Amino acid sequence: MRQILTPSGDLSGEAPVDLEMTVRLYRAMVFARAYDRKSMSLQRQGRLATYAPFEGQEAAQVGAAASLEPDDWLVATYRDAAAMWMQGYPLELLFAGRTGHEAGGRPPDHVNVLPPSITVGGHMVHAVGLAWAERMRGSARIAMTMFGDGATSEGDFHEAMNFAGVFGVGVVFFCQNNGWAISLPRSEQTASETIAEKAIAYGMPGVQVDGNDVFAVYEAATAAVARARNGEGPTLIEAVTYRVGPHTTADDPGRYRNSDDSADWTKRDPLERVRIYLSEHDRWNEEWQSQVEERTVEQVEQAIALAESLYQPDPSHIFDSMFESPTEVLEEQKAELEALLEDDL
Amino acid sequence: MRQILTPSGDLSGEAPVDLEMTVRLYRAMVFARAYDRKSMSLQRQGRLATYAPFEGQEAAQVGAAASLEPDDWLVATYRDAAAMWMQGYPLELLFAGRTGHEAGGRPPDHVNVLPPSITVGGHMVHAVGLAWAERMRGSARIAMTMFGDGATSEGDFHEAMNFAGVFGVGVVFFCQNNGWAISLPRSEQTASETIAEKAIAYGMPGVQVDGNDVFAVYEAATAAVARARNGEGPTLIEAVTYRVGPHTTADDPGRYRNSDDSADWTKRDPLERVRIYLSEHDRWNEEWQSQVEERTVEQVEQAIALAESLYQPDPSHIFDSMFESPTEVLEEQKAELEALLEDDL
Amino acid sequence: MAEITIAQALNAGLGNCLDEWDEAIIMGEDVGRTGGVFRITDGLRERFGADRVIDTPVAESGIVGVGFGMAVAGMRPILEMQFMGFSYPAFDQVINHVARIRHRSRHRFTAPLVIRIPYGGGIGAAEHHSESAEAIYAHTPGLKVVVPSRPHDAKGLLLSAVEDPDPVIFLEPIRLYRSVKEEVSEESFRVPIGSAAVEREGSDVSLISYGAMMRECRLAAEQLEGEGVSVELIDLRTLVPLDSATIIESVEKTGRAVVVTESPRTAGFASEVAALISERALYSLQAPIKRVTGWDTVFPLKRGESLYLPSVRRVVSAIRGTLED
Amino acid sequence: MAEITIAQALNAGLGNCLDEWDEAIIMGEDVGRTGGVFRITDGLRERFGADRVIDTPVAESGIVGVGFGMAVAGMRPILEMQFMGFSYPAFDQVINHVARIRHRSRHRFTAPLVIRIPYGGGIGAAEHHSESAEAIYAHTPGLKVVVPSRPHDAKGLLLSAVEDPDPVIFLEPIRLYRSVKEEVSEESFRVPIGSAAVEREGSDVSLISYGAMMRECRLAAEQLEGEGVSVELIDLRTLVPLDSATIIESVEKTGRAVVVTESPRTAGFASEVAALISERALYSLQAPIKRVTGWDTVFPLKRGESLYLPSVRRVVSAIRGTLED
Ligand SMILES: Cc1ncc(C[n+]2csc(CCOP(=O)(O)OP(=O)(O)O)c2C)c(N)n1
Ligand SMILES: Cc1ncc(C[n+]2csc(CCOP(=O)(O)OP(=O)(O)O)c2C)c(N)n1
Ligand SMILES: [Mg+2]
Ligand SMILES: [Mg+2]
Repeated sequence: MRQILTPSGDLSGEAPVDLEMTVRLYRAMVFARAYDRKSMSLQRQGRLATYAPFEGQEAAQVGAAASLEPDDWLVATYRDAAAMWMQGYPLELLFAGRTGHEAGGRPPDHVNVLPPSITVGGHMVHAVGLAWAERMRGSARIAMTMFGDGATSEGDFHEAMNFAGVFGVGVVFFCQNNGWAISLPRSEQTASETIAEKAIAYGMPGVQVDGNDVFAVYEAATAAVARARNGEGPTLIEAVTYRVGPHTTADDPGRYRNSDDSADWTKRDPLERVRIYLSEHDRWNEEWQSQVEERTVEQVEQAIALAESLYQPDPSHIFDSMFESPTEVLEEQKAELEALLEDDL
Repeated sequence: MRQILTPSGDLSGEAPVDLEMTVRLYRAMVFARAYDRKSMSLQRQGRLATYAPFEGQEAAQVGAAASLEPDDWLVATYRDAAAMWMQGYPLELLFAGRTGHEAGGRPPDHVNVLPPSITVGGHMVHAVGLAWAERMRGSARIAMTMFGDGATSEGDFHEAMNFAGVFGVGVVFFCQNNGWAISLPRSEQTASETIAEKAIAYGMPGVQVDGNDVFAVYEAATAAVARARNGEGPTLIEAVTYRVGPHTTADDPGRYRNSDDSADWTKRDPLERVRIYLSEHDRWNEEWQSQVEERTVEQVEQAIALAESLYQPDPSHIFDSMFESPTEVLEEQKAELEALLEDDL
Repeated sequence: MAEITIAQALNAGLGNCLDEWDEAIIMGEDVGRTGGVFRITDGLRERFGADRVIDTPVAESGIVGVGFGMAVAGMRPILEMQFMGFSYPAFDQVINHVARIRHRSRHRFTAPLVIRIPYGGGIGAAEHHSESAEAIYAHTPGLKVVVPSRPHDAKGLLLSAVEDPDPVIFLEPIRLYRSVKEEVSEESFRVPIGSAAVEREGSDVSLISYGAMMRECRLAAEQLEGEGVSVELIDLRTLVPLDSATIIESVEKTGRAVVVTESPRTAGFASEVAALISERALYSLQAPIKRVTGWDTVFPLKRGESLYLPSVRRVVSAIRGTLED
Repeated sequence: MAEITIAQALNAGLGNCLDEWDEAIIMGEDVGRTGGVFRITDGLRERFGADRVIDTPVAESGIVGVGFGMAVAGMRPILEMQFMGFSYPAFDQVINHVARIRHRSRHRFTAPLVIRIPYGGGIGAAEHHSESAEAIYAHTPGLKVVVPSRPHDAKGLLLSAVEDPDPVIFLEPIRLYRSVKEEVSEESFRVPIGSAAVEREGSDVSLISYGAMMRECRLAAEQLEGEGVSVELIDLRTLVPLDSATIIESVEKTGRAVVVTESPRTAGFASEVAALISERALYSLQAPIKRVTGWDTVFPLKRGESLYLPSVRRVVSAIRGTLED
């Protein structure tokens, strides 16, 4: 398992980025954690529906997303808010769905990020089609898809990997192995030693990296993105990390794991090691960090307020996006609903 | 790729069976080929619906099936008639479906062979459930599933292999890599070097053998069956062979491959090498072989006549096997049909 | 007898099943350690062991296909799909194999398994978590489809489903899991598959529904009673095999029918019921058959749910409509 | 203009599509080298190259899921499922993604793809090769479902489907591929999606069908004409969006309706048509609506087909029935 920055903040290999960039990556991770924690408290206040926290996975998401060009495709999941945000998905839209309405599914026109996948597995195949189409159209865009360890059990993982391998499509398969598929530990999901080695079955390279080491993640992701862009085909990256929190706010990990596990993992915290590294290079201080955190909390509060305001309770909200132009049946049903609502007044 | 008996009939390793058994295996292969060729001519005469020939794959099917106990489960495909016959599936029932009716789906009660799978991929998962259930019930029975190279592209192959690996189920995954999925060559089905190496992705052993060498196939299958029976888990076997004929009688290989390929493969004929080996050991002679062939043709003719006679054109044939006891709706529909048929008279 | 919810009745019923049949096992995602996302299998792994309450990888086709193989070998697997929207990857196994092996093998091989599927909206869930695709299962020959709407039926139908020699799709109304309570015996008992319940006798209109929508129908019937409208309320309980006699008898008596489902309208199960009535009771009809259903759209998220799900108001005004017609 | 078959019309239409839209590609199992098992894509790989006529691995979910991704990125994939019975592994992709991405992304992302599916029985094929599961697609919000029954419509609807900004399930009646001939222009032309065709005007009964069953309906109508019965024959051509106006108008005129499909009856599309009529034209009905359909069973093999498929006789006697009612 490739590691560059040890949990204690020492380099065991060559840093893939300069201090400037390291600060940027760290800043993004600080943002991600503050965003995640704030979201948890908003959910407790009842302002968000179920939320899937990613604490502990900040380095994986930030390191991977940082390797993309602004217009590359990102096809990720309900747990990948940090990566989606880095690729340009506005905060308020990330919140919209969780405040209970659909407006969040439409990113700005220049942002090539699909709405987060709620079904496990199906979205990886989409990334293959996206990247393939870009190649057909002579564009240099590639696609990255993010998924969990559990998603590799689905048949669609197999079909996505196999198509990408056969047609040499420029896709980066980025797996965040956080140790759990809800209550199922990695060891009971598959009998393969690593997830990375599954790449052999598809004739593509597979690499396993310390998912809590943003340097290792960034290095592997950048190499895979380069391969994809150069037409050298797909890569599977397994970022070994840990889901420190519950599966979602509706989940109670106490039912299936003892708190020590998570405790161990906090020792391998993805932020702390970079903080040490930066402070040793005099690029970190307390108040800068708290500023970033406070700023994030403000942004999140603005974003969720905006998200809540985006919703217009209106039949058109339901009917008007089924087809480019609504069918007669949909018009009839919409009228039926509108009539009912008027009676209500 | 493991090979024991070379195409020229020489041993490059130790024969896994004595001459007695070799004669039996050869006899079965001669039967299989005669059966297959006779079926092709019956189809041309219009007595069989589409037929999927397996010429060239006799050693794979015979060698694999020979490794099973009489009551082990076999879950195979439309192309595996030889293996199913060896595991006890009566000839006339193998023909029934191809003469256009359903009676062929019910093997004798002591025969644990599922009707041939027509869908590609779905049946492998069934073998996992069968073997697992036997273990749960304390039986020593194991399950073997046969499938083609093309079937490994389906998501269900992945899910079957993964379940078997995780739960250590006693299944033998026997892949006949005959080079083609209808018109798609093996090289365009998957980018992995071999199919055997896909086993790594599921933490199970994978072996590649010369599928035209009945010794190599038998050796590998026997070892895998033993592992399964001893509770040591599943094995993937890739038997490299070749589909000498068309995909089915409805297919025209001329559209996608040149005849040289098949020509090459006839040089590696699975029967010829055993014939040479046996005659060198004075265990083969011309008239014995023609006797077996003639006997087979007679059996096949009896079988198909029987198969044709099995069919009673009768509404009950359609309605009475949907549930243990037909529902009211089915009774009504059956009555509706019977009324119509009476009008006909 | 204690008053319990549908969730508790199902949990108790599953316990009875595992007690009663050694061949019965439970298999699905998170059904073991956590007792399932809805806790329906809560405590069963502790009680019956990890060999009979099996946590599987995230692979629906595998769960159904492996369960199918187990059933063919003589087990009685009780499979759980975490939500109906996640049962689609298993359709091929259900349609091409589970529903057909008896026919394919002329009764030699059978698949006496149960697929439990939480379905329907109303809990403000994420996309794919509120589906009501029962019509797809009902349209598939070889399957039985059961949908309880109350604790007693939930337990009794579950036991019948597991005992049934053929595959049963067992749909559980998420919205009612914990909202309906009634007394349910701790004993093992059966509610027969294939019989509808006339929950409330009436003379003016037949109100026909099942599952989660029974709640709206019950409230609508009560409200209308106050207005002097006598509603005959029928809980189908089983979609396949359908108890058509009960439906036709009722419509012949009332001359009017309103069918309520939460699934999309086009080619939904309400259409089947309407077609049946128009075929068998046309001459008794005094007004058009009304379908009160979800719209032909994607099921909306939390804040749009009330616009999508048939409400008591919609049911009431549909009934008023047929009476005016 | 030459008289050509449906198979030839589709082949020509696919050629027009690849000529007309650079974004159009064809993808599926054996569509390239062999031109598909029914030769519908014959010669297109030679003409347009292997980059635009793509042979894929045997993986239906992958074909649809990858095609979906291509469509989202601006292509117009024309995907082929080899037989309808093999389209089931792709249901999850179709229902959860293809049908929903426009809604999910509020029009930002769309899936303008076509899934061509040969369907129906009558050719004595093996199991899974004779399915007629159109109701499942019709019940899925977000899909358009098209079913031609003659060469001209086959080509014109195909071009409309590929041009359509939304996903279209394009069902091809296997049994009619080579049995119906008519003159079809070599030019690129459209037949609009969503409009039924009154193939034959009549006054006694409305005979409503689509796809392969149009053959039986045409013969039945002719035969009955000889007996002095005037049949109005409607070819729906599109199931979603359904041309309800044409259906209702006709039934209001004739007062009688017979709906013919080859799919199983329960919750099939014939039920949707019957429900629609009973809702909108009840007072015009002089007799119960009759559904002539396949049975609620597995589709039989060759020698049982004639017992399963609605025959001209069945259609005729159903019509006679409604006239006697
Ligand atoms: C097709 C499908 N099946 C089941 C689910 C329910 N489910 C949601 S998340 C999850 C576990 C996924 O685990 P993993 O892929 O490791 O991602 P993680 O949640 O750990 O980030 C499951 C089973 C789903 N969303 N989709
Ligand atoms: C799910 C499914 N998809 C497609 C088909 C059509 N089909 C029948 S055989 C075949 C090729 C299978 O190739 P392989 O697995 O190598 O087996 P072989 O025919 O070579 O023995 C295909 C695509 C099918 N039967 N089932
Ligand atoms: Mg995980
Ligand atoms: Mg093959």
